[in-house]
Amino acid sequence: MKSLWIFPGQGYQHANMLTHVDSSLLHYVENLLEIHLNDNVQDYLDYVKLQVSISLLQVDQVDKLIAKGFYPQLVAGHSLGIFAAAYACGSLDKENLFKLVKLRAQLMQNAYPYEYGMGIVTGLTLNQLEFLVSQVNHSSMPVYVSNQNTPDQIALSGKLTAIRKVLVLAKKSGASKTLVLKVPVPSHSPLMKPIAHSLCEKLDKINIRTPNCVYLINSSGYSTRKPEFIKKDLSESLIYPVYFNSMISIATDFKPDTIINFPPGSPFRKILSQQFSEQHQIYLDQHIFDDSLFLLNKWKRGLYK
Amino acid sequence: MEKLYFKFTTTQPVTKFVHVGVVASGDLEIILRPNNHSYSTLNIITGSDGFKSTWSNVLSRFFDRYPLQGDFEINDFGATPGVVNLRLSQVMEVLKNEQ
Amino acid sequence: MTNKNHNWASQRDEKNLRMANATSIINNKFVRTENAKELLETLIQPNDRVVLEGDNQKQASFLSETLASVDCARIHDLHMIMSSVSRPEHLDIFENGIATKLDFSFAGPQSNRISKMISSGILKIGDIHTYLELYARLFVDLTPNVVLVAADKADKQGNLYTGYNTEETPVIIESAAFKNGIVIVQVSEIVDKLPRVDIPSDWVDIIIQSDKPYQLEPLFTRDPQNITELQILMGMMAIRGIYEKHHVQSVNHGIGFNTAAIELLLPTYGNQLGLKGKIVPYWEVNPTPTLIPAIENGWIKSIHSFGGEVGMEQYISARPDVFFVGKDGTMRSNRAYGQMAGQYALDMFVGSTLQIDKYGNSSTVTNGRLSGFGGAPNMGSNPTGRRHSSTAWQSLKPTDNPLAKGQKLVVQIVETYNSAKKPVFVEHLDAEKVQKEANLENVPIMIYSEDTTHIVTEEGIAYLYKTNSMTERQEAIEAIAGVTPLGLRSNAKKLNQLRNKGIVALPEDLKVNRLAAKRSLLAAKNMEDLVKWSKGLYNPPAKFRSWS
Amino acid sequence: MNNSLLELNARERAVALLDKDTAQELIGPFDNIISPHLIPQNIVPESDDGVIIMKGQLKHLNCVIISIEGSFQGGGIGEVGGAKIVSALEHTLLDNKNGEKVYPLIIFDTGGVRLQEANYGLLSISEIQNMIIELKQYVPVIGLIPGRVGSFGGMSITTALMSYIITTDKARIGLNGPEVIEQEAGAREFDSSDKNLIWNTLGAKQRKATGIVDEVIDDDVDAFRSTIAKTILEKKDSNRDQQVNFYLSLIETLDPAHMLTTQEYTNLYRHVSVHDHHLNSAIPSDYPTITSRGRHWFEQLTQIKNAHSDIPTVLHALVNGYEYISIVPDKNNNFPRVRHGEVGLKEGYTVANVINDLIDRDKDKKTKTPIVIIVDVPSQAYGYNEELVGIHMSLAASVSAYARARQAGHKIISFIPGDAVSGGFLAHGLQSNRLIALNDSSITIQAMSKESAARITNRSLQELEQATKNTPAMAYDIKNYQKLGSLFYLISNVKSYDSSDYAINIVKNAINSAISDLENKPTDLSFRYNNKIAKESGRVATNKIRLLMDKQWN
Repeated sequence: MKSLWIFPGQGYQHANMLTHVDSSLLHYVENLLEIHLNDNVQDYLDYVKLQVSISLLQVDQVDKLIAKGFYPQLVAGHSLGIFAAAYACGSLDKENLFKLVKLRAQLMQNAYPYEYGMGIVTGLTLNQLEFLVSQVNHSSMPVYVSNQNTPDQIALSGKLTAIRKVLVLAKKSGASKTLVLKVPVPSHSPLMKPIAHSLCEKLDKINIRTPNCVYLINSSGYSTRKPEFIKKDLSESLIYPVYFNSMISIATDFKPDTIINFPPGSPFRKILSQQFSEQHQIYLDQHIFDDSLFLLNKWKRGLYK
Repeated sequence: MEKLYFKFTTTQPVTKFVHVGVVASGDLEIILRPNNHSYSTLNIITGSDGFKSTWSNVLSRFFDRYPLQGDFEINDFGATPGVVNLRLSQVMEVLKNEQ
Repeated sequence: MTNKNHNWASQRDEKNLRMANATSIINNKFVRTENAKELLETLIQPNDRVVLEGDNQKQASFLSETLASVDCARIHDLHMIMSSVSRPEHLDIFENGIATKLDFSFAGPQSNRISKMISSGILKIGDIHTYLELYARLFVDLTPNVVLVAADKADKQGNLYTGYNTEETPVIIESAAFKNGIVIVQVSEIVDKLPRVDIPSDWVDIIIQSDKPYQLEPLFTRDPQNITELQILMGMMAIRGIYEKHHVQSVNHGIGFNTAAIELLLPTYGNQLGLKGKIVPYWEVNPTPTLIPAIENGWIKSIHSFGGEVGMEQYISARPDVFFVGKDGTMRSNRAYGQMAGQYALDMFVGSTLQIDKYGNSSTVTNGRLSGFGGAPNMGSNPTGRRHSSTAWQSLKPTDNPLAKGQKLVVQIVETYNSAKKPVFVEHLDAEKVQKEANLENVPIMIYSEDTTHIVTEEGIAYLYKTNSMTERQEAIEAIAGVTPLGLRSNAKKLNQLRNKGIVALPEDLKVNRLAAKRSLLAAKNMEDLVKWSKGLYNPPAKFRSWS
Repeated sequence: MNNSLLELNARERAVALLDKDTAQELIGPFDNIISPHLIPQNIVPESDDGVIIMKGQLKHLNCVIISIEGSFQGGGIGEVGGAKIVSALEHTLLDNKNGEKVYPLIIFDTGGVRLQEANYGLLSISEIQNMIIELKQYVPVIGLIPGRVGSFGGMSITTALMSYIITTDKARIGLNGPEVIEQEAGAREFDSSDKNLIWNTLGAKQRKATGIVDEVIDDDVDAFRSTIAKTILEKKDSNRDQQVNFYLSLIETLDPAHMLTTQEYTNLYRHVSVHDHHLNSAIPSDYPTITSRGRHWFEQLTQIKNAHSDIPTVLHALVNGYEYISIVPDKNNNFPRVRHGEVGLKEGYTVANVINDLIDRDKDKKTKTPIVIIVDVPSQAYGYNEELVGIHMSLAASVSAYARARQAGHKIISFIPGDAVSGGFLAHGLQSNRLIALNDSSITIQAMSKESAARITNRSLQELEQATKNTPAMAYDIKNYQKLGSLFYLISNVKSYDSSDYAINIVKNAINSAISDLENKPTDLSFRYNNKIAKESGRVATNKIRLLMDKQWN
């Protein structure tokens, strides 16, 4: 079995998502970070609790799969998901992972209290959108092209007024859908440089090990087996767009036969089903763990194609 | 989903009702009814948003070549311009066959 | 005044020295599976030119995985020569610092990653070739030090059986065996007696049994279930407006649903038109299952193939009148001869592409993906060295020049928009951008405008060979380019002028009824129909199952 | 292989089967009738709503072909398409009653209820089923399943009601799609990614081997035409909905804990020793069991304390002249998939058995015993063995029994104090001629669980809830359901678990008044679209289509 493990970021969290998380892991994290996780909607309005909970959920699933003898051949995280990805490939240990995630969340929470955020444009090409952004972007009106999840679905990051201007232009240029995301931070743009800087300082003190498998890099869309690139991605990915589209294209060249989608949610279902129509795919969020194991074991045995 | 409306000046009144196609994935249906105007109307419901100018181009090119006059209703479930053109041309062929 | 002591056999000595260093693990040509890595580390030297067999179907996967795992302190700066870059480890060889330079033909399955590796400088491209071109250079300026290839079986003497998928193994081995190169072969099985000898033991230096059979993909199988009405319409137009019109006798079909549709229309629409026995009895093509109905219906006299196709083995064995089959009953393929035939012996090439520019140049390189060429440019070009004549060839001869000769038909069939609703006809090919990004000397164009004689779209056929200026050629393309930016330059008046000159034909001009373009017209609508046509001899891979 | 029926679209299929130039479409694309429910949900409609009605001759026999378009919204049945089928069948019935032979054919290519109009879909399907059962007394009602979508969901139950089913080997038949079973019961129960498993279990060849379809033929128009003509002329009828004793005998020998291979099941099927079944009335017991809204009201209305039955999930009793019947949970049931009160293999056949016995007992009586169905069914059972054996046939047996009882003159009231979902509701509730419900927010009434609906329509649970909240066509609550006009009465001041004398009296009065309302009324299901709410708002499209069909039929 040659599997690609995909770790989404925030956006699909839901109350009670930690119900089946191993309780000793939960307590470990709560003690380590000195926070209490309630796993409810209220909690998830708080950046720190939200991001820590998502990472906790992903780490729990990674641990459980590895305990059953499943290892990734490729890992791909999206934004926050890169921390669990780095953990899954053996580059980042648990303690540092949670400390980093907490720090990242704190920094993000305090960076831009208002006026900033993200938007999404569907139906324009990158070139078209870059042109529109260049017409609006200005030191007082910062806006940047951000995450690229599919060839025709691209995010914007920056000041909300500037984003709205681009969205209007986009609609005029034939975009099929435009919307402002409910995210209060201009993630994955140069506006995040100060945060990246702090993360970088912290990561410099951490030993990032050589991964056991291929790591797909958020901030370049390329693949690597070198720890220095992973370290750079963990510290700097917030400054760059997530080139998820490219990560997935590169992943196809590695010819995985099984795609394991980690919780929460299934944000990339459409693009993944197009890209990997012939591979086995599983969304851990949709099955109880024993069912997931049943399927993975069946696919491993290769009982059918 | 998006609703579109177009009007084209046309010169060849049709006398028959015509229906072609299915609202299947990547396909569409066209319903053509005769009218007494000197133009054609098109009421389109399309599942793919943001393609108004493409529709306009497809229709202009079609009516430029085959100026059929009537009221068109189109229900589109994501057809490519090629498929749209095929179905429009099939309407033309149905009319031709019946002549 | 040659130096009396000049060593004219230095390459042979070098080879013997290397082989001598490995004697401890070689037992009369045979090396144990677990010693593969040590073997490569001993026989290959830094800066060697290494040919790794990886065509688009058969892969020397055991040897490529082994090569990617060698110690880069011992082996580095290799110059790899590969007709097809298909597997992840093909690029790992570069990423791991074992090789630096690459000459290749096709990289479709690795096109995303190879582009990134070129732009980040991990990999340097020598050149991108057509298959035949690359094979040719193996005998001129790219003679290899080591070749790594795959065969099905070896006997105890070291003779090889390559069976259905002989592909390019002979041509690669020959380039090394007679020029002091080392020939290393992975085999799936070692037997007492081979079904037949495809490559003599003499040409082979090392044989290693692989840990598992070489990888093989059903690359040319197209499920008829997925053929659309648009493809059927274009197929009908092509049959009437090209196959019939030019009396085409010999043909190569590219891979894809457009040509699969034509294959499945021959026994139905072709029969309706009374064309059986009159067109396309001769084929140079892989044994694609969609040809079965045409074969069974008596359309096809002969098929020679570049390689095999998973599931077709029994069927081919049972049809030796049509296919090239050895005395042992299994097919013999040969990529080099196939390409040669494709270039020189065919009336027509029919293929598809991803982009066509305003002049009629076409390319499959898009979106920063460097996929290379494969064999299409050989088959999709006019061989100026051709001298023999045929009706189709002559039918393209210009009438105004007494010394003029005929021309090969090179046909592109495309829909004006792809399924993602992006235009196929474009002002500039993406390939132009890729040329800059990858620092290539030439724009990676698959088929040049000057070679393209016909373009078929859902709107009609452009007979480009009839145009007498580039302006007219562009107008012809625009007339059938739908509502793409190019197509919008045309109008009804221009279209009719071109129709009157016979440069453009619409379905009605060809007497093709668009309403008849139905899936019902296909001789087989699904895989099960193909199995039935084959009288149960075709055995499709499990992933195609859609019946009970 | 050149005259495929499968490759044609629904309209072409109908035309192809009929003799040349005899086909005449009713309520076609030019009649300007599309579903009123799709555009508000941002879904592109089709001018025929995916159902084609075509009259004509097949080998000179007068036929009406009802052809479902599988590629439009998965062949799902909505209000308009449903009403087209029902009204066409009604006219066919009328013609046959008047001595004019018209043979109905249905071409199934459907996933069942159209989720965007789930509540209409469920009502329509029950109305279609009612017509088929009545029609079968006059002519064979033939079903064709060429394949691609196949026949699933509520429409699989409909296929089981047909006189005769003809398919190609590309057809699949099942109540619950594999994705839904996986969602509801887990991947170990049914792995929806396993193509071979799906074809081996639900594919036509296995279905033929185990009596679920009658003939598997080549995908060829002429083969279909001759097979159909033969079926009509020989008046073939498999009586698939009346094999209660056979299947109850079979199910008794089946180990529910063991997942049968297709071969094991085929062997089991071939070696059933059939014996008669009768279920005694429930009796009081000293052993309290888990309660449910269905059990609660059964016990309140019959006054049987801790009602016990030989089949623990089916309670029935004749009390004060009314036959009460309820399906209840049984937490230790050996069929794990019915432990929450779902309608499983045994439940459907047992209900059918009880009702068939009642029909038999009353057959010579002038006044037939009224039947009160107490509805609390969270769904049908989602299980692998269930699909292999053909749970849709069990549900069809129950549908058939209720419909035949009603058509024979039994007044049937459904009282809904609990959930009324999906196939469970079709089998146990929707064949009644009056529906009464409690106005209790705990009641879920729909065609599919929210989780499954979300997965099938590729939406998150929140998105689904948002979309369904204010759309009666697919709402999950009884208040919105009332807006369709299908309820006779919504009891407003009694809650699901009330047990006061006051509450019981209100319910009893409601039942009584529903029964007296049925005096000298049609024994069909017309009340649902003929009442005031239905005419004014709930079933406007239905009534429009009925009128149009009246105009166009002759």
